[in-house]
Amino acid sequence: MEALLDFWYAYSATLAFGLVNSLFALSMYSVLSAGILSFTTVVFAAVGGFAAAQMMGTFGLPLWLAVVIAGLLGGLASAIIAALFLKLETHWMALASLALILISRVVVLNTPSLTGGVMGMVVPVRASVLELAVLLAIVSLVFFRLHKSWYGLAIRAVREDAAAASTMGVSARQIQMIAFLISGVVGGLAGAAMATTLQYISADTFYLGVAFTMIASTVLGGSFFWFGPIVGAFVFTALPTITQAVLPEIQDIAKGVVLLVIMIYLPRGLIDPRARGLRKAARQRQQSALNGSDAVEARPGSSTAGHAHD
Amino acid sequence: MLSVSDLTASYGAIRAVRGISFTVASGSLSVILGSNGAGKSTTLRSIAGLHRPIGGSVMLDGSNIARLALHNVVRAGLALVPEGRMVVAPLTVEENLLLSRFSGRKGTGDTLARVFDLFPRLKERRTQPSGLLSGGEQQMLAIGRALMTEPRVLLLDEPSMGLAPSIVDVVFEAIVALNRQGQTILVVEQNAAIALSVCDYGYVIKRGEIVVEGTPQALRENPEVLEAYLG
Amino acid sequence: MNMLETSKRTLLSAVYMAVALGIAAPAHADPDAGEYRIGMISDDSGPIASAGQSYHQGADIAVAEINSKGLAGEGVTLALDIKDSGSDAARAVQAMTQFGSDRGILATTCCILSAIAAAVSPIAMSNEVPLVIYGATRASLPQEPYVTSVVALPGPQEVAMSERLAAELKPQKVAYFLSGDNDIFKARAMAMKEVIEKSGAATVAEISTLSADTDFTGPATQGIATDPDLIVVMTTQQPTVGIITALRQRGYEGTIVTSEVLSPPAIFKKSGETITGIPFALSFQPGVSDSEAAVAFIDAYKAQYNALPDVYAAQGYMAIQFIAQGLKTLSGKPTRQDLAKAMWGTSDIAVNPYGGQPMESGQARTPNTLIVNWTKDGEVKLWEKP
Amino acid sequence: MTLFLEQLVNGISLGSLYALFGIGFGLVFATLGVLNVAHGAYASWAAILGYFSVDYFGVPFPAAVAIGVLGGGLIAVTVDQIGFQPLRGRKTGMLGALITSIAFLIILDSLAGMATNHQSWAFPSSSFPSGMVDLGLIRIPEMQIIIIVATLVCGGGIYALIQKTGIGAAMRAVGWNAEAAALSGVNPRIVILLTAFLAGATSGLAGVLGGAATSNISYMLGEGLLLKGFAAVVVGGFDDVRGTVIAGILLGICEVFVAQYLSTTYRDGFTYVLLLTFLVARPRGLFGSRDFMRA
Repeated sequence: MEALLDFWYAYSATLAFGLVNSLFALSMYSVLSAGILSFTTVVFAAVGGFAAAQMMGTFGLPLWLAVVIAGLLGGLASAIIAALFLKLETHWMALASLALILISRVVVLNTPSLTGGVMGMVVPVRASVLELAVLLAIVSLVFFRLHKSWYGLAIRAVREDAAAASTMGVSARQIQMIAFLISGVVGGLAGAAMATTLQYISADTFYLGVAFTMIASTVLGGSFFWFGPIVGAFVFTALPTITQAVLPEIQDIAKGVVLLVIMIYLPRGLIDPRARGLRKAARQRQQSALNGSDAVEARPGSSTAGHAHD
Repeated sequence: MLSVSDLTASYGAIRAVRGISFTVASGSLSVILGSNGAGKSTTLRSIAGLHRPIGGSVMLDGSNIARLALHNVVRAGLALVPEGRMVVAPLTVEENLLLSRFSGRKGTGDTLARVFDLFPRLKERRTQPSGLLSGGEQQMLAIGRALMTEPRVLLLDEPSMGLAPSIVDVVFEAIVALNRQGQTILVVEQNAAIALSVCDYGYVIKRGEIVVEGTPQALRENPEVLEAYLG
Repeated sequence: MNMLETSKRTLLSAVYMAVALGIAAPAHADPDAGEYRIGMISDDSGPIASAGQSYHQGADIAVAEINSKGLAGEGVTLALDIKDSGSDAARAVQAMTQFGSDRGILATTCCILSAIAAAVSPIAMSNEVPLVIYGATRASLPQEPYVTSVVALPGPQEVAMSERLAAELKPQKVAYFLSGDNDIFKARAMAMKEVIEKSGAATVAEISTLSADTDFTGPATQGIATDPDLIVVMTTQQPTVGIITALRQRGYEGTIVTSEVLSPPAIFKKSGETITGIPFALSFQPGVSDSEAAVAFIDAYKAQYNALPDVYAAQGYMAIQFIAQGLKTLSGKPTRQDLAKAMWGTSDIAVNPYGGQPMESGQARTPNTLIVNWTKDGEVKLWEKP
Repeated sequence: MTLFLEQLVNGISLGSLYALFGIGFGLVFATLGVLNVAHGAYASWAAILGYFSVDYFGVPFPAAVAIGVLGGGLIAVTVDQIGFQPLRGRKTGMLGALITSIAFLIILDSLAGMATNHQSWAFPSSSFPSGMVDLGLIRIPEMQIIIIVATLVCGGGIYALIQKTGIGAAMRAVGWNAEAAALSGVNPRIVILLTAFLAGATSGLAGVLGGAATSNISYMLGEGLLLKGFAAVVVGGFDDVRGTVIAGILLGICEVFVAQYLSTTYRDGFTYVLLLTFLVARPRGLFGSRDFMRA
């Protein structure tokens, strides 16, 4: 029992970071599932993180209130950024979001009254693993409900083919705006969660490293279902801890190799709702082929199964 | 010259071509007819290396070119004018044509002159980015590009598609002219009337299989063909 | 024989007395024999790994010495449990949490970067595990009773050096290279500026650079253009070396003065000719420090790594010695709380290569100043006016 | 005046490194459609290989540069074949290759960190041209001249290669649509390998020359180049080498003067705001064409 408790304590930090990274990944997933590659989550998180730190540090607000405010401010930031970014073509949006991260770092460094500048900020409150888990559970519940809602259907349509979706009466722009807002709120929450887990934040906390981690987590876990990013975030967080225990020199390399292998052999990630559907469909086709029924003609140029998007 | 036997191809789990066999004689102009989705384009793409067949052989002058990569098929002497033309939009007309230097087949100044003779419009627009050409001009460029590789067999996929009738005539006149110069040609076409008016031999494909074949005369008189494609 | 040497002597004797007293007092108090684990969060990789590796190696030397000489008590051995943070705050926090909750870990030591030290300190406090900061130079990091720091806070050394330079060189025009994104180095430069200006020298340029910069041709050109007869370079390690190189390559021949970041042998190996003769101030330096403890440490380090220890290695060494000293005062099965109390109450680290290391409220106060420079042959000697 | 001119040359030289690095980065983005964040690692590795060949084998500086350039090119080809080739034809868009390039960034940087023991090294000043050239009014370090000339030669050469030669036409064709190019008998795989090599080699050249000029050879060398080179490519226009060169040099000049006359702390902010402005307001850059994006 004591050994179990020790184990829990030893890895509770990893668990906490897994929960925090899950929030980051879900924020990233929110826009990615609308067909947008954007790293602005990092900026939303910076807004939420520093805001939460100020709320608790300077104004002495309780944890949950600070977290809620962080989420709202993240959402506000996303509304502004989305208005600017949504008119950009996809490639440029991805690049612009990276540029925005670079800029926000400079801003953080040069506004010491808000962010502590180069010194960073110590956050006086620590969120427990349980509190983080509750936060993630609430956010997950929202994603779970969204997946089954009209919005979930619409967002899948937009991701597959924005033009086709618009003929169905779904405004791609509107859906992507909503996706950005969700991403902003979750990103703000993620920033607050990061601040209260690290208990110290600085310009480097919300920089390219976290951008790479969250996109890697999202794609690793699977970007076609909300549960994927959570799985990916936990795998990606736990991996260095595990490899450090086994072979400390290669912990980073192992991370890179896993990412590479997943991308090449499992490009849709670990959690892929369609993989199950496909296997089922394949069995049915085999069945019908045995029955000698006519195959449906396919036009050349239509995507093969491996290409199609959800 | 070109001999296809038992060619099978599929898209995903769907079998689009089911064991097709036929030959294209040297110097001939053959057509494959068929309705939308009959598998004729898949057949052509499988022969040309744009789509990988799952079975059968494609013999070009005695060597099997099935399963070669697209550029190697071109190097073996088989050039495709694909559906949708696929000209390289950012390149100028001339650059598109001269890309054939990488085919290992001559594509000399003579061939270029021949292409410009055949399609004077291309000569006029040689320095223009080909993305700015009209659909008909792009079709000419696509044919010119294929000719630049000095193919033993020229394959055309739906050359009439999406073109104004007057342009279709220009394109088919060029096809006939090329054939008269001794070029072996295989055309896949939905427009049976115009196809049968120019070819020496025809095949009709339905559900991935050849159902009728014969001279244009015989095909025109075939009641099934008459009803399905010429009616 | 200058003032400095004299004060060093005085200090040394004071330290020996303290050690003697320490041994004379409760002689029976040794902890139970056995192995005690100390968690070390290292910076073996990452942007400041060159310093990080020195701290780590110094700590290893201390463990070997403590174990062979029984410095932590009869039959008491220490073992280091290393987690590399790569100077990443998140990784350091994870490591600290793991150490804090691993009841086999009796004490921990961490951190070169002040920011990371600030991030892990609350975890040490809440987990009630002693944390000795070995590298971070921000003041006010120690927290009673768990967080202590053996870092010689910068300031006094530079002030002493500035006074001497101003007196001996009588510079007229002085240019300063500062760290735009490191407040500690900035403050150090400002302290020097105050002293130098007091001597009547004019400040002709204050040029700010960033820690991640690599191209210093612009700043160097700007600095040389003001025609200074003394240039103060007070930035983090990479920029310091880069600025000095750029200044020398552009033909600046006046005096440059900098900080202890120049002391690691690896820096001399990298850019030996360029940094020769440039004075810097510190508290420990092989070839200059000659106390018994310093010599023992230097010899052991040389035997182990075939290289001379730098001031960072000395601090890593001292962090472990500090823990061992605290441990030795306990008896029976020591708890983290007891150890923390013992360490917080320590007024002097007995085994130290500095020639004296008083502690005040968990913070090292290093009174000793050596003004040294690299010679052409790769040795560090006391600096003399050229 | 002397100060101004010297700072101008400093800026041009610094910007030349951004440009040289950006050429390959932009080439890979425009032709292969890959946003390759591992591009900086090629520069780091080239500098490290160059340094090792001087330190261990005592080769002369030009040979060290050649080794670095070759090494950068070969690493780029390896990364392309392992990381990007399997994704081609899968229509994963920009995302898939971005992820594998992140993977390679992690792997290559870690290996480079191990190889250099996580420390910064420098070519011994006797091993490379570290003197100054007196031009009368001003004196310029030899390395700056080498860097500027190398950038102009490489930029001009690659521009000519892409725009004026058959190989260049093949590269543009494969970049637009590999199948369309193959219809002319072009082997897309070879063209891709060539493009990747060229990109890695120019990145490597920037790495070795920059590493020598700044006396800083470390596994982190490429990171700074990557961010600034990225900015140069965007500002200049992705599909135009001339734009990259001009924009890179302009950025370098801006950085030096912003640092001197305003503040170092605003220097990077200035560059990145310029970058974002271009992305939002004029994504085709200063000189890029908007007519044809990658198919």
